[in-house]
Amino acid sequence: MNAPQGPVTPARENLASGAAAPTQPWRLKTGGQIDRTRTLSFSFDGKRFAGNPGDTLASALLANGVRLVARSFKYHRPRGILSAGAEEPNALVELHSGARREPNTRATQIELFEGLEARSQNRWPSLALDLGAVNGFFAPLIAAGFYYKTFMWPASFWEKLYEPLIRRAAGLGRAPDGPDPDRYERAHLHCDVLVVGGGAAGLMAALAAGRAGARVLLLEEDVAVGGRLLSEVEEVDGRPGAEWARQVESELATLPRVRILRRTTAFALLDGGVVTALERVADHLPQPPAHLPRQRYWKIVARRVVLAAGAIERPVVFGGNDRPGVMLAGAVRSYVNRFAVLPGARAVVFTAGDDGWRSVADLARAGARIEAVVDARREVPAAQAQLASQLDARLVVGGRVVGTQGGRHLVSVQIANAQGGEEGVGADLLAMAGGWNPSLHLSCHLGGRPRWDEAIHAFVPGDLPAGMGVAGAARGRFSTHTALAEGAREGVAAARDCGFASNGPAIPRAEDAPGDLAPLFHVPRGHGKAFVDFQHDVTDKDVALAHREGFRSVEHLKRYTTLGMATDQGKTANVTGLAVMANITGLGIPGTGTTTHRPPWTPVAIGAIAGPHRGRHFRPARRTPLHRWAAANGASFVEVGPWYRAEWYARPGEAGWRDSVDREALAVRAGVGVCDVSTLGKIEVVGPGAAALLDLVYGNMISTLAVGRVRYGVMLREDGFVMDDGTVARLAPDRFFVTTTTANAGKVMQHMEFCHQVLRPDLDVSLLSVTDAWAQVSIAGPRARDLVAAVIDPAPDISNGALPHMACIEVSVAGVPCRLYRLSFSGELAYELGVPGDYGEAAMQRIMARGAPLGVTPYGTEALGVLRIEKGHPAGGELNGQTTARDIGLGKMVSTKKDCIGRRLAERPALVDPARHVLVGLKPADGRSPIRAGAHLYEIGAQVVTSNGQGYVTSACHSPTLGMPIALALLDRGAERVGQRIRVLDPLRNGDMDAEVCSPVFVDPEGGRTRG
Amino acid sequence: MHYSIFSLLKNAVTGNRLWTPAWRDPPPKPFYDTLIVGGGGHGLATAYYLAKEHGITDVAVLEKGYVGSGNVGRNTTIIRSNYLLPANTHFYEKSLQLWEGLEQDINYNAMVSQRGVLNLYHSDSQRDAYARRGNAMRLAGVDAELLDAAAVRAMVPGIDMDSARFPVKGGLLQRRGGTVRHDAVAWGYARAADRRGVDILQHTEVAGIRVEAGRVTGVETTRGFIGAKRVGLAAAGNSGRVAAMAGLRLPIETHVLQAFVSEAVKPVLDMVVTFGAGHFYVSQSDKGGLVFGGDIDGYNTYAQRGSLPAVEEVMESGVALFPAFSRLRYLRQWGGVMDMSMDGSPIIDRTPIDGLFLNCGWCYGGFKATPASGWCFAHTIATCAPHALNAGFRLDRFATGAVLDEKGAGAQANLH
Amino acid sequence: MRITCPHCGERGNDEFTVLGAADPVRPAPDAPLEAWVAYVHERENARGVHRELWHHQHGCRTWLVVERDTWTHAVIGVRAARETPA
Amino acid sequence: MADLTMLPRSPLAGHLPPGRHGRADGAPGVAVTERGDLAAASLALRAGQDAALAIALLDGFGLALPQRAGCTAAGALELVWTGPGQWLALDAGREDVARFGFARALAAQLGGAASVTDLTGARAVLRLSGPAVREMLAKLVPIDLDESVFPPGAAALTLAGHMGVTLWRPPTAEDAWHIACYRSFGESLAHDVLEAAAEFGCEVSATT
Ligand SMILES: Cc1cc2nc3c(=O)[nH]c(=O)nc-3n(C[C@H](O)[C@H](O)[C@H](O)COP(=O)(O)OP(=O)(O)OC[C@H]3O[C@@H](n4cnc5c(N)ncnc54)[C@H](O)[C@@H]3O)c2cc1C
Ligand SMILES: NC(=O)c1ccc[n+]([C@@H]2O[C@H](COP(=O)([O-])OP(=O)(O)OC[C@H]3O[C@@H](n4cnc5c(N)ncnc54)[C@H](O)[C@@H]3O)[C@@H](O)[C@H]2O)c1
Ligand SMILES: Cc1cc2nc3c(=O)[nH]c(=O)nc-3n(C[C@H](O)[C@H](O)[C@H](O)COP(=O)(O)O)c2cc1C
Ligand SMILES: [Zn+2]
Repeated sequence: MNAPQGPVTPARENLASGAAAPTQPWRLKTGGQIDRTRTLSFSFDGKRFAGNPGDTLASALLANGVRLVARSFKYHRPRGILSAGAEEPNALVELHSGARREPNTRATQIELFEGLEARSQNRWPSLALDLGAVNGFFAPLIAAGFYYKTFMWPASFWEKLYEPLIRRAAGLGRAPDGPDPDRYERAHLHCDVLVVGGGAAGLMAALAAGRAGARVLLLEEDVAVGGRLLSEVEEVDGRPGAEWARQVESELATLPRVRILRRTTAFALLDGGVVTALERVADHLPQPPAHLPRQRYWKIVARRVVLAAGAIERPVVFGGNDRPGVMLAGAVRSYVNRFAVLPGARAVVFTAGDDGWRSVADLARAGARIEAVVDARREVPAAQAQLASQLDARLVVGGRVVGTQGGRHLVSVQIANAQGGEEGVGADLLAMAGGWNPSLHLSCHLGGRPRWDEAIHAFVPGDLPAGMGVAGAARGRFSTHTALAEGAREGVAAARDCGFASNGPAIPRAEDAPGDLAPLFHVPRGHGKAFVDFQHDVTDKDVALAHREGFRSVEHLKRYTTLGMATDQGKTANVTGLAVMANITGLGIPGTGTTTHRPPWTPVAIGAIAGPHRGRHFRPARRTPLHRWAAANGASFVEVGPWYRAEWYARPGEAGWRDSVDREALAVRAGVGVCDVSTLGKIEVVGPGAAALLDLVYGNMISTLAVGRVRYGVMLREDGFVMDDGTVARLAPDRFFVTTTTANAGKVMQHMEFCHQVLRPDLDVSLLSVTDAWAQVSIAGPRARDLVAAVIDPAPDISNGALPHMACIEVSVAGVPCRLYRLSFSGELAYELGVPGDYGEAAMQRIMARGAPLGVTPYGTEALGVLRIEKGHPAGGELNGQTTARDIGLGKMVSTKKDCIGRRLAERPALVDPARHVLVGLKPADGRSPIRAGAHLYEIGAQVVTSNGQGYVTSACHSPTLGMPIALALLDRGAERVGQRIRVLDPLRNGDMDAEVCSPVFVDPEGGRTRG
Repeated sequence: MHYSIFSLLKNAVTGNRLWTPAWRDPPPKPFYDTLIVGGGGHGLATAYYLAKEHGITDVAVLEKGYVGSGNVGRNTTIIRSNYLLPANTHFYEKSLQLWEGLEQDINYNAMVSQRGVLNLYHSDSQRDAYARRGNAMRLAGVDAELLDAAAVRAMVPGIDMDSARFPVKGGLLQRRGGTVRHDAVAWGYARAADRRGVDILQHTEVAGIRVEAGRVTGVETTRGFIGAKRVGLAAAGNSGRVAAMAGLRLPIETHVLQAFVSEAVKPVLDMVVTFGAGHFYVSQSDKGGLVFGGDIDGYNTYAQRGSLPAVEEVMESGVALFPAFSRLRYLRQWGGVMDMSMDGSPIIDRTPIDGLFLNCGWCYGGFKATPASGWCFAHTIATCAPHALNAGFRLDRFATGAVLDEKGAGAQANLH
Repeated sequence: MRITCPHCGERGNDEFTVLGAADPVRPAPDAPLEAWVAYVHERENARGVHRELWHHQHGCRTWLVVERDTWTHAVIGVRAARETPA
Repeated sequence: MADLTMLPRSPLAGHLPPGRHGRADGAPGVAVTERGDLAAASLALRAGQDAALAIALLDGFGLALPQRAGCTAAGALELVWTGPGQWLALDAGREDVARFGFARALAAQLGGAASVTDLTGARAVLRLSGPAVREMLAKLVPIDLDESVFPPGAAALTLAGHMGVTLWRPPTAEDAWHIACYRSFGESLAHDVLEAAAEFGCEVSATT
């Protein structure tokens, strides 16, 4: 028989074929845990098939005789289905399409749903005929690490030619087309005992801990609990294992403090007993319903963890071991017993011990013809020999499989007997049982190292992370009885550690076969390529080559050959790979060691961890109490840190933003404008120690400030550079109200708390952020006082005498208690009115109404910026963390009379170097060319090299007041250079112009308007 | 064996049997002219350039693990020279130039791929800061371009330009920046140094530094004492501990940076992109995996693993920037421990102890520096004086105040 | 990583920000500049037990002295910085 | 010229559309209401005044002082621990501008025992209830919400996503959970609450 393109057709009468359903020719008539009452239709590579609820895509494909499902990464070898679980290296498909496309998805874990669409990957033009397969012929040329040795000539060809070719060839599936349309959630769980894995061991652990009264969480990756019991013909407590599992599950459901999450994979263990897990909430549905997320990312805090994650069967490395039709023996049992699918009609079983014989029995019972059993051991138990002869299957004791034949599917197996004599046996299924590797991954995520166990020829968990226990197959205990017993033991222990004592449940009766096993990893000198890592196409030859070239440590082996670096992280490859290496070096496996297990256990969608924090909701937004008002009044908003701020208020007929900004700025200079400055950080510093704390925090002396007065303050970092600036108002002897820049609000609050709690805990003072308590409105311009007078309730005298520049008082507006500060960043007569948040909008309406006669104009952050640049006030561009107080013209504010943060390191030579840059103003020499922030300054005529740089432009704008572009800059020895000309270079934007150096204060240098 | 298309073909027909170890595994000699502590990129490159540029071949590189077990083998492979401060700009540009000729120089394909590095900005102030930096680069003869939003949209498909919380306003692009195959750098330098006579001693941990009369005389190792005239420390991540063996206290904290790689997919991204409104940067490896990372975790640690907040920040930022990456799965995460210096810039200098030299403080940006760091450190060791290119990387700059604080974050290691 | 705040109980480290080593003591204002340079810059950077300052920023806003192993990540002790060690 | 009175606007007014959200069928799992009309003030303990403060609060308002993370209530008054030596005092019994009398009254009564700062309108406050409220909150906050750990009378300062929040359960029998954040974050918190509640179906009722 020669494998045809389409579904293979079976021959045997006890299959469902010929019967009612024309499809699913390989579906067994009876048995399994699928729902035969309903069929689901799905498509693979555009072809329609039918399956049943309870199927995975893999079992459904097998039921339809589809065995060629993928092409390999490098050689494009035909590949089928190797396993029935998370370890699958071959059967990776593209699921869904368009923006929902999911590349590299394991067919063995995809629950079948109605209308499922899957496609094979990494082949051209088709899966059956893949031209990439020619790579196979060049294999010797493209062995491990070949690319490090070539593609170097000529140098320029790498990016232009070689790399693009390699990149196109590499990669498996295709990324989705567009933004992910689905929702994702994050959630938190706390428990006493977390049980990872719902097999025999996990169920008993949960039962024991749950009955003891502990808060228990059981995570099961699969759709159903039961683990291997779902796949084995085995009884527990005299019932079929699967039934027992269901019964335990229903008891657990009755325990109020026990919770079971199915379809949920624990993928990482983190410091502090945190386990992260992924729940596939809606992946088994065609599409998530609107109110449900596609997936949920759980963060679990557990006091104790019981790892009962089971074990993964390992393949044997022999020639042609990757051919479709070659399958893990345990997976064969899963398909036969759980999914009621016959993976082949004529089977050869290649086993290293007793375990493979389960497959012999189960296959035979299902009606497959056992052509041969190849048992690597020197002798086999009589019972097994007898079974072989009953089935009249050829029994090859001490034999090996040395090769396989078949195009896109297995047709015969090459067997060598103990003496080395070879014969070919026709077969469409080869089940291999090389032993099991405990799934100990989570026990290693915090740096734990596994220990080699000679008895089972596998790694078992070594020293465990604090609070973790391991049970069952995950610990290398492979009989169901020990799994049950250890599960109960670990459950009891974990609960006890959390204060819930109990003797634990009785251990149900179950199989307790010792499970004899010969060490069999590699069959050298076979026919054809012998794969170690199926997904990365790493062969035994590659391992030998790595050894030859000195890449002998496991870590070098891994990196040089990429063994174990694929999406399966070498679940079926790592141990065999290092066994092959250990053979060559003669160091033995323990001496060779293993690579590091890292999260995640199975790949996790990036978006699942991002959860709901995406798109517009990537970060929460802060809006001021005046936001709605601004929006209603034509404001356009800009993101400033977490805030949305009004940039400008466009008016009909304005050509562009510049028009709006110029108008707003001029309105302030000529009449009166109002600006929402609620985003400024506001901190109330209260208590007898308040003044002393502020003296430490600010460069200037605060304790001398009189009640009812405001002072402009500058804050240094301990390293002597400027941290922030702002105002300090003294509301009462023991109460200060300080403001910070919007950008540094959080940092300053934290810094002040540090200064108090860490440096001066002796001070009796409290700090409170009141940023959100106040809608803060700046009212600026020659008519500001008139407007304020019109807005506030009568009584307080706000004349220049009563309320001079840098003074503050309490006022009320329509009976609402407010605060009025007289301060100015615009250089005009200006006030800031603080209104309680709830009344901000109403107050603004009142201001606009009362201000109408005065032509009050709302202005945004852009105009605010223009006004402060015209006035030479340092802001973001100047407070860049690299400037000293002197650099930005605030040198005099740093008192030398007292200690303050940063005072001493500000004295370091480089910070007091007279040659340092200082803040200056710049005007274009031609009076019109715009100067751009980020441009650099050079002496006119000086050679343009870095060492000749004289400084840079920090802020720039068009000054409507001066009618020309202006800028602030940091210029070396700037103070001495006022009046000189300087070259302004902006190569990024082809800018090269001359500018005149001037005072940074462009408007009203004497400050008369502010004080008027 | 020299690598060439011919040696490949020759081996192809002889079953790849003729290949020899990439570097020897010699027993330690009792004495070397120069010892380099640390078999990472910088240590190996230093040894290579000592031999090549200064004819000093009696050199051993002491590596506590396997070659490449440190950050050179766990970094996200980005190279660039887009620095602001002159001392940095010129040094990293030298490095980029060395990268450009590296493969022919060491006869090893490190897959230097100048696919471009794009730093996105999301606000006018960020744009101005990038403009200042980009101009500094251009004025130093380094390539840089300032892109607006439209140019970014055209250049990198998939970026969320329209519904983002922090819309992209443009980016600073360095086309000559890109990526280099991390392991190949370690292996290539190791092989090249070995071929010039350097002994590479793996699994040889330095446990002490012997100093007599103010002069270094050798190091205690897990394989016994090894004498030397000169010792260069290049123990990134462990610099503090190694320097402490000589009684030095450094302006350095050791921190972890995590990295991630996704399942391999067909090409979706052909340059390095960094997000400016969160901590995320990404490139696609030749194998097809998205290699990405973000910010350091922020606490001192020597464990090569991180914690959740940094992981979540990276994933959130990644999806915010590339909404279509949401369904791609990451298959592995890891961490590396690095020297975070107090101003975010490195130190390549002599120490108060004669014959003892220091190369440290590379933070999360030292991979790109590997060639120039080795080149300058070799010069500093051979001539006992810093080269003009590393003249700014002095140990005493914190006392003088001549710090190299690119970000203006101040003297707090975890802010750089 | 989980830190037990003496006021709020055990929380994930996303609620905290770390400043750095807690041992360096701020010198007297008139101490020699070298002492100040060392205080601000030089670190023991221990591998093993390390005392460091954490701020419960998204909780009770207490500055904490956390004693933590920088090799195993085990948290050995936590106290409020404002309280002098017992 | 606009009339003299100014009407207050609560932080979430307009951002929590009343009605059913999320899953449409079955009884709503979560009920959400803004607590808009609250007077709020912060209390900060003055050094060594612990006892004096406790007594003054009891005498003046019948309020017990929560010593550690927790909350107390007396009639329309609530007192929530917001950090060592800091509390958030709430009064649901006052309206409009009368609310500003609350901080004054506290200051007057507490004298030198605590610093009082008016926070009226500075926080967005939600009242959450319903059979699924705990499940829903588990999507927002990382703390253990189990009845044994977080019973009525409990309070916590923590993170909801990227927002700092104060969560407390008034020490009354009814199953009500109160969550507060900075006023400016209110809109985002409201959005996140509705998202988290979608799975269970969510009934929003008008501001109290
Ligand atoms: C996750 C991550 C991503 C990064 N991404 C980038 C990037 O994209 N671009 C970039 O430019 N940089 C990046 N970096 C930074 C970069 O990797 C490092 O700065 C650089 O590799 C450090 O130089 P190195 O290669 O010599 O370090 P390493 O490779 O760490 O070398 C130091 C070596 O010293 C050895 N050693 C330590 N102590 C001893 C001892 N006592 N005795 C003997 N040997 C010792 C170590 O085992 C180690 O092998 C990243 C770092 C990390 C962790
Ligand atoms: N005969 C043999 O050689 C042999 C070998 C191995 C196993 N077994 C059988 O396997 C069973 C062992 O019982 P067990 O409970 O120890 O293992 P199990 O394999 O029966 O159960 C492990 C369960 O953990 C789940 N799981 C694995 N990783 C997970 C993760 N990260 N998150 C969530 N769930 C995860 C799996 O889906 C599985 O259901 C017994 O029935 C035994 O007979 C037999
Ligand atoms: C650029 C880069 C790409 C990587 N790609 C992969 C990958 O595709 N698959 C994989 O398993 N690991 C990959 N890794 C991670 C390594 O497996 C390993 O985790 C890392 O080198 C750190 O070593 P450690 O985990 O043994 O400590 C990559 C690492 C780097 C630096
Ligand atoms: Zn706290």
